Amino acid sequence: DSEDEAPATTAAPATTAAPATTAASATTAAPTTTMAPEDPVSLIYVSPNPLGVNNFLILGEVGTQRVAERRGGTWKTFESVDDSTRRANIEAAIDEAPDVIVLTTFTLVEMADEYSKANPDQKFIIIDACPEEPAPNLHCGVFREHEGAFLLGVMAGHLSEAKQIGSVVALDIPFFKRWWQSFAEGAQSVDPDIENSVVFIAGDNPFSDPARAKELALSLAAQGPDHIFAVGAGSNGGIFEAAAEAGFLSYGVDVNECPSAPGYIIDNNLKVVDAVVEQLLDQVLDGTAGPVVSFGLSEGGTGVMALQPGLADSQCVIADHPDIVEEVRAVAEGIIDGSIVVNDPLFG
Amino acid sequence: MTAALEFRGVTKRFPGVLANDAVDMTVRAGEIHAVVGENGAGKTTLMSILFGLLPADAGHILVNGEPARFASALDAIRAGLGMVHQAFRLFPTLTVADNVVFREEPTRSGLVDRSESIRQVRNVADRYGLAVDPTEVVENLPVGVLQRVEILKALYRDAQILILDEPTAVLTPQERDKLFEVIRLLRDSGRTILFITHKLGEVMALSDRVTVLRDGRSVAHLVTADTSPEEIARHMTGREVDLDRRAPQHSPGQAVLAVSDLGATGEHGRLAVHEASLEVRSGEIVGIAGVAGNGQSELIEVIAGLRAADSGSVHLNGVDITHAEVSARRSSGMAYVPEDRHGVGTSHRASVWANLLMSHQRGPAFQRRGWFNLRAVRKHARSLISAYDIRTGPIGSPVSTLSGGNLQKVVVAREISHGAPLLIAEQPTRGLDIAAIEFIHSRLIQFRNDGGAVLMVSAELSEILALSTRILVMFEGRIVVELDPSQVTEADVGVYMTGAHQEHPDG
Amino acid sequence: MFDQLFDAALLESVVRAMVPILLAALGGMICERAGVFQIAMEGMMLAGAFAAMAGSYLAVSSGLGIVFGVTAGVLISLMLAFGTVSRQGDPIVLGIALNLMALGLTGFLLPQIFGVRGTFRHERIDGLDRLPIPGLSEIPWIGSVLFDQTILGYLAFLLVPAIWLLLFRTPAGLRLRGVGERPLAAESLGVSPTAYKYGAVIASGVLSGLAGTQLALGNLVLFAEGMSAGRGWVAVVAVMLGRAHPFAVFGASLLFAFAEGLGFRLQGNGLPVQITDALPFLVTLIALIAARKRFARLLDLTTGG
Amino acid sequence: MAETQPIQRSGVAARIEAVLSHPVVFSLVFAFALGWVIVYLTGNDPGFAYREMYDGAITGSGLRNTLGRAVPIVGMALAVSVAFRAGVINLGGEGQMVMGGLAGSLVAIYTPGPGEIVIPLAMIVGGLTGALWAMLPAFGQTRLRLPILITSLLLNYVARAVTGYLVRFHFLDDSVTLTSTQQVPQTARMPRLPIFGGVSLSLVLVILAVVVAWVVYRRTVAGYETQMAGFNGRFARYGGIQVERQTVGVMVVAGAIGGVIGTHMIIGDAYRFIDGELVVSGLAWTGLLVALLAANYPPMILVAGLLFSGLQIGGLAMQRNADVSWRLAQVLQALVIVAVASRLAFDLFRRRRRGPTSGELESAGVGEV
Ligand SMILES: Nc1ncnc2c1ncn2[C@@H]1O[C@H](COP(=O)(O)OP(=O)(O)OP(=O)(O)O)[C@@H](O)[C@H]1O
Ligand SMILES: Nc1ncnc2c1ncn2[C@@H]1O[C@H](COP(=O)(O)OP(=O)(O)OP(=O)(O)O)[C@@H](O)[C@H]1O
Ligand SMILES: [Mg+2]
Ligand SMILES: [Mg+2]
Repeated sequence: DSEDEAPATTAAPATTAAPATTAASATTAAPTTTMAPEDPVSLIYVSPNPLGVNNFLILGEVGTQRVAERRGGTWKTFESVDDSTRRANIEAAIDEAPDVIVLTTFTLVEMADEYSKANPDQKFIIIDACPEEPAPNLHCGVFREHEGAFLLGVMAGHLSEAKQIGSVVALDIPFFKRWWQSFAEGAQSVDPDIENSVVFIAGDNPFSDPARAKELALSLAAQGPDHIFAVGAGSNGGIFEAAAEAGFLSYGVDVNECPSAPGYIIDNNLKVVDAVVEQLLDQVLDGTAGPVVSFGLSEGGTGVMALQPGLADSQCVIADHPDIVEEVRAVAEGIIDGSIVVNDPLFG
Repeated sequence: MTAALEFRGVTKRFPGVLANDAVDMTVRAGEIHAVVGENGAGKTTLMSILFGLLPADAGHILVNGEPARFASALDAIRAGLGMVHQAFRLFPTLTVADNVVFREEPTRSGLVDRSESIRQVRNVADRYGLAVDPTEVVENLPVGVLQRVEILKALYRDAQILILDEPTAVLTPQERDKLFEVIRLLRDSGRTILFITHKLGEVMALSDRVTVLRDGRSVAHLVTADTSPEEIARHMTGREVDLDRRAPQHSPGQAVLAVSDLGATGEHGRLAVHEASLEVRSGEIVGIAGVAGNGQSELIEVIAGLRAADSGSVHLNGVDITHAEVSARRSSGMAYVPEDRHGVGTSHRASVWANLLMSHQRGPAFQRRGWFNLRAVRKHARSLISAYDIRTGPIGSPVSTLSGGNLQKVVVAREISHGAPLLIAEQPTRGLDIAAIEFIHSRLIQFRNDGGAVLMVSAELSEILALSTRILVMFEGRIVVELDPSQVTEADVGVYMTGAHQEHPDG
Repeated sequence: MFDQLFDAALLESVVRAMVPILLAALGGMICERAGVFQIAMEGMMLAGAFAAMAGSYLAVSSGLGIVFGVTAGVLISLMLAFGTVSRQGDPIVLGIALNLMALGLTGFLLPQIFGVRGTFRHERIDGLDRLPIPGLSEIPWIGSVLFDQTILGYLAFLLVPAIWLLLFRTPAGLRLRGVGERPLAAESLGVSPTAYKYGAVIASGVLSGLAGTQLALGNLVLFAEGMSAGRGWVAVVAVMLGRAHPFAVFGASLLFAFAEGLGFRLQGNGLPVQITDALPFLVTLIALIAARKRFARLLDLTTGG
Repeated sequence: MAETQPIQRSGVAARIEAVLSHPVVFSLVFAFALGWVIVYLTGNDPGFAYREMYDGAITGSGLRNTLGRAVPIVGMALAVSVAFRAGVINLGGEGQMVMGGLAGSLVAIYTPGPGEIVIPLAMIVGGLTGALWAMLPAFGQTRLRLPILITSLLLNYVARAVTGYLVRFHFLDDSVTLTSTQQVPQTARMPRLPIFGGVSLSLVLVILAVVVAWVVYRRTVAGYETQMAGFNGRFARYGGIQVERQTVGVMVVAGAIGGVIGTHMIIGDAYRFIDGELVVSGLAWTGLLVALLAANYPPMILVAGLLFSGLQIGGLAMQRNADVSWRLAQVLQALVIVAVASRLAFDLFRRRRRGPTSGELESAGVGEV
């Protein structure tokens, strides 16, 4: 599915689609084995922002598209820019009455709640967040991003020589604490004396202002941290450029971003959105979905490259540190079996 | 003698106006040739065509016998023409030297050679007795000097044919005489002078021959020595004109305006008005004379509330209005015809009625609690239009379609119709033609006769002498003397205007 | 805490932030001197950034990127020149509209040409190389701050004295200033205000195009929608604050960039982002108040009074 | 000021020519034609794209969304035009909207009581806050001689920071993942009307505001005085109009409208004040373009506001169904203004220059007074 968009899109989604799917299919073998052609489906994917600002949003489209193609149906993507265009797009989607409307990110959660209750016959999926009492026709897929971030923190805890780490984060919103706070907790689980700092990109377009992100990262690095977590979605490019220039090490999000600055990115906090969307869609279409499905390390919905089979080709720095990979694997198993509890900064 | 310039059938049409209608005119080499005509007769248009600033629709111009069609001012300059425009065309923040050498700069290795420009400008100035310091910044210079800079510009480019568009409008009699000397000197050095004016006295004093334009047509070609002011005026207007009138005087009453020890700052923080004191009583016209830039405008602006007073006081009908808002001044009885009718006195984008309403808009006749009585507003506009014979289209059309004289009538009508005890009239007839001047003068006199007090500022000494009950002369921000118009001549006033009295304390 | 605040890295960041602002502001200044009120730098910069990226991507050459960036800036400047100079349109209205047009057009072309929305990065996009000057760039502090720039960075610095010389010492500069001050006077001496105003606006198109190029190929190697992010407006303020004098405009650009860099630094020291974000704008406002005496021309232009 | 047609032509041709001679009509045609070329050059079918845009704006939920989005666009256009008309270049609509929006929504969230009281109270507080915020640049101009054009723009960034700070550190709803206030309670939400599938009551209010503006402009001393000041400030000052005070006055009104619109955006649309959300839509800028297109003429503000709203909503449909980016709508809007401001006119293409007043953007208001 990646050939047709070859030179146009960034390399990232195309290269990471493969390991991401493998990660997911490893744990969710059951639903994806039903390969027999089913009834043609119609799907509409509504994103709250232009897809290009965020790999996460692209993966949502990839998952939707995959289901439609596999089941021989149609799919559309409606990209929004602001509150009223989000409404307009969701309403237009409802007008078309597809089998399922897929909504992504916390930005749309309240509209998901509102429109699912107003249109009980229309099935919805919301990825990334869930209203308190979802309607029966709304199915949520949420992630435990803090688990992956914690693992990255463990890596930083071992690798940081300055004993100072930091994060460059798109926005000062509670949601992103799951990245930067859990990252710090992971590092401090290795060495409680590690200092942490965080800066926010903010500005006119926090998710796609690489220039600001780069300056912030350089500024942060000049103050001591030698490991910096890039939680800026479309702004991350600037942070990786800064890493290459200033010589600090960084961590990416959502997909394997290592190829965009080989040697300067240690690992990534993966969110296997495409596989999760695919899995949830299949469940909804088959009528087997529950109201909320949470995806974390144990479900393969989040993770780090260090745990992926494709690690060797990932161009991630962590591949050069097999000892730490072992360490991370052990922590991951602890998290999965419950012997290690990672706080959820959002609700913890 | 060959003709230096020949106009043959030059025609120029603007939307709705035939500005030049097959104009013929011949200017001989080495003569001073006057071009006269009323406002809008087409003088400036004709000169603009000659100078390459406007294309002609038809006809052609010969320069020294050769057909010449200039696409730009540059072509004209290269052909030996020089023009001093009605409104000066100088760069205020540049030095005299930079103004003069502009576009013909002496350079050294690609950069402007400043010392060389100063040297060359000084040379030319000395040769024709034009006293100017090339290093001065233009915005600091008085008007008389600016004119010399304009002439220098033409001479620096070695102009053989010099066009002067209303050059004396802003000069004192003494400065005017000095200019005339320069012009004669230039003629004697073999140059041809084309001289545009409204003032018949100047035509008689200076020119060798005259061309009269009326409504865009050249209606008369006269030899100055063989004609009279009356004849020229008759050609200009197409009717008989009485040129010599003095308003009968009237006995003044109570003081309406009292200004004492007023001080004010002008542009660039310069002290513009010093300890000025004056009084205007009902039933009199007080005329203020002075060379432009000696504080008259600032004095009026302070009285009108458009500039802050630094010291002293202004009383109107006994009320202290020194620091009052404009609206408060107006409601205590002040009307004001400003100098700049285009920029201050009217709004060209607004309609005729909106212009006629300004400063009346809060009057009880036109509004109640902020809501207009539109019928009353329109009626007021129509009555002023007919009373002042304002030539205009519908009252909703923008005033940008009015001619200069009609525009001034709008301002005067609006201000007089206040029935305010005090009328300030600044340059009430500048640039207007004889008919319009006559009309406005008669209105001012009638206003005075009805018991109004008028404070008038004018650069036109004849106007000051003709209308004033008393004359005040301003020099360098001070009121230096009060004169009785029946006792003095224009030349006497001019002496005070140049500050010459300071050497003769007895006046 | 403050020992970590000022160091060479901060100054490097300040200079990086300053270069695009300075380039655009120098263009705006030339326009101001020629009597054209120029507030379209934001749009010209954005279009320049997009075109530079596109050119560099298509040709895999940063040199062609520069050419494309400049061309885009010039195309928009031609629209501005036509509207304001030839058609005597309102420069404020045109400036605002052209800024929004550039925002829309780059946002439109990005998905239509490159198939992505938001941000486009690709290894084919050839960035502008840093050109450290041997020897000089090794000097502690100023070496890395001043002598390790892209070609456009050096150009920006050199243009400050060069434009000063051009404006105040050459015949062309004299004529340009004359045109700006009294177009009629210039015209009557055979200097075409139209030509000079076009020249000035096109020059600002070139410079803003370069500013955008520096953003997309110098400071970063990518294009993001709306990536000019208000820098063109900052350039407008810099022209005003510097009263259209090259060295003062340089100072104003530096001030803003410094406040921004300092803001990033203070955020790392724990100040909330909401406060550090407002810092450059607050500093600019304070500088405007401090230098408020003579903005008369702009005030006249914008109040009709 | 109608042009006289020199030659009588056949009825239809003459009629088309007459319509095209109107500068606004011509500019619209010009912009759409250029848009057609752009779409064509990027490999799409312009006819299909435009049809989708048209359908999307007025069919199905599109009509309601067009009407809904027109509320802030028309409102912000009115706010801009109140100031522009008086010669005050207020680019601070965004800041005024955001400040008012936060204040209004906080009232709606935290004031107990019935909607009949809370909603008007929220609007009033929102309006007052916007007005206060607008007074900063106004006094900056009248007291310190700092152009409003610049200060109001810079203050937009400050307003974002201030509201962001307040929400983040004082009014954060920590049950959601965004930097956001609590939700506006059901009772304090702007009611919807049972027409066009449920448009907000605010639409009626905004139309009312436009009508009020029109009447004030035409019938009152204030309307006259503001327009005179906009035409020629020196003339107004000379005529006794207190231009400084008036500058503050129109900024207060503009800011108040902006604040009310900001409040509507929260209590009538988003139901939460989310940091940055009011800004991303660029509604204040769209409103500005509308005011320019309408030359500050209120009925035209309504028409142009609906047109631009329709362009944006329709643009979205075009993007959904024709795969042509909705940004085209933004390009079209800007192109119309560029064309109007450049006085592009039909005559230009017949190589005959018009008089200087024809097609003049600002002059559309002249006939009014
Ligand atoms: N650019 C123009 N567009 C339209 N009409 C014009 C233009 N310039 C001049 N006119 C008109 O052409 C006519 C001639 O104007 P011109 O300025 O040549 O007269 P003038 O004799 O110089 O008058 P004045 O004594 O007032 O200087 C006037 O009716 C004027 O209204
Ligand atoms: N650019 C122009 N376009 C159209 N009409 C013009 C233009 N310039 C001048 N006019 C016309 O010129 C006439 C006024 O000019 P006129 O020369 O009579 O005024 P004036 O009294 O000489 O003014 P001033 O005192 O400023 O010289 C009006 O009819 C006006 O319509
Ligand atoms: Mg004239
Ligand atoms: Mg004339």
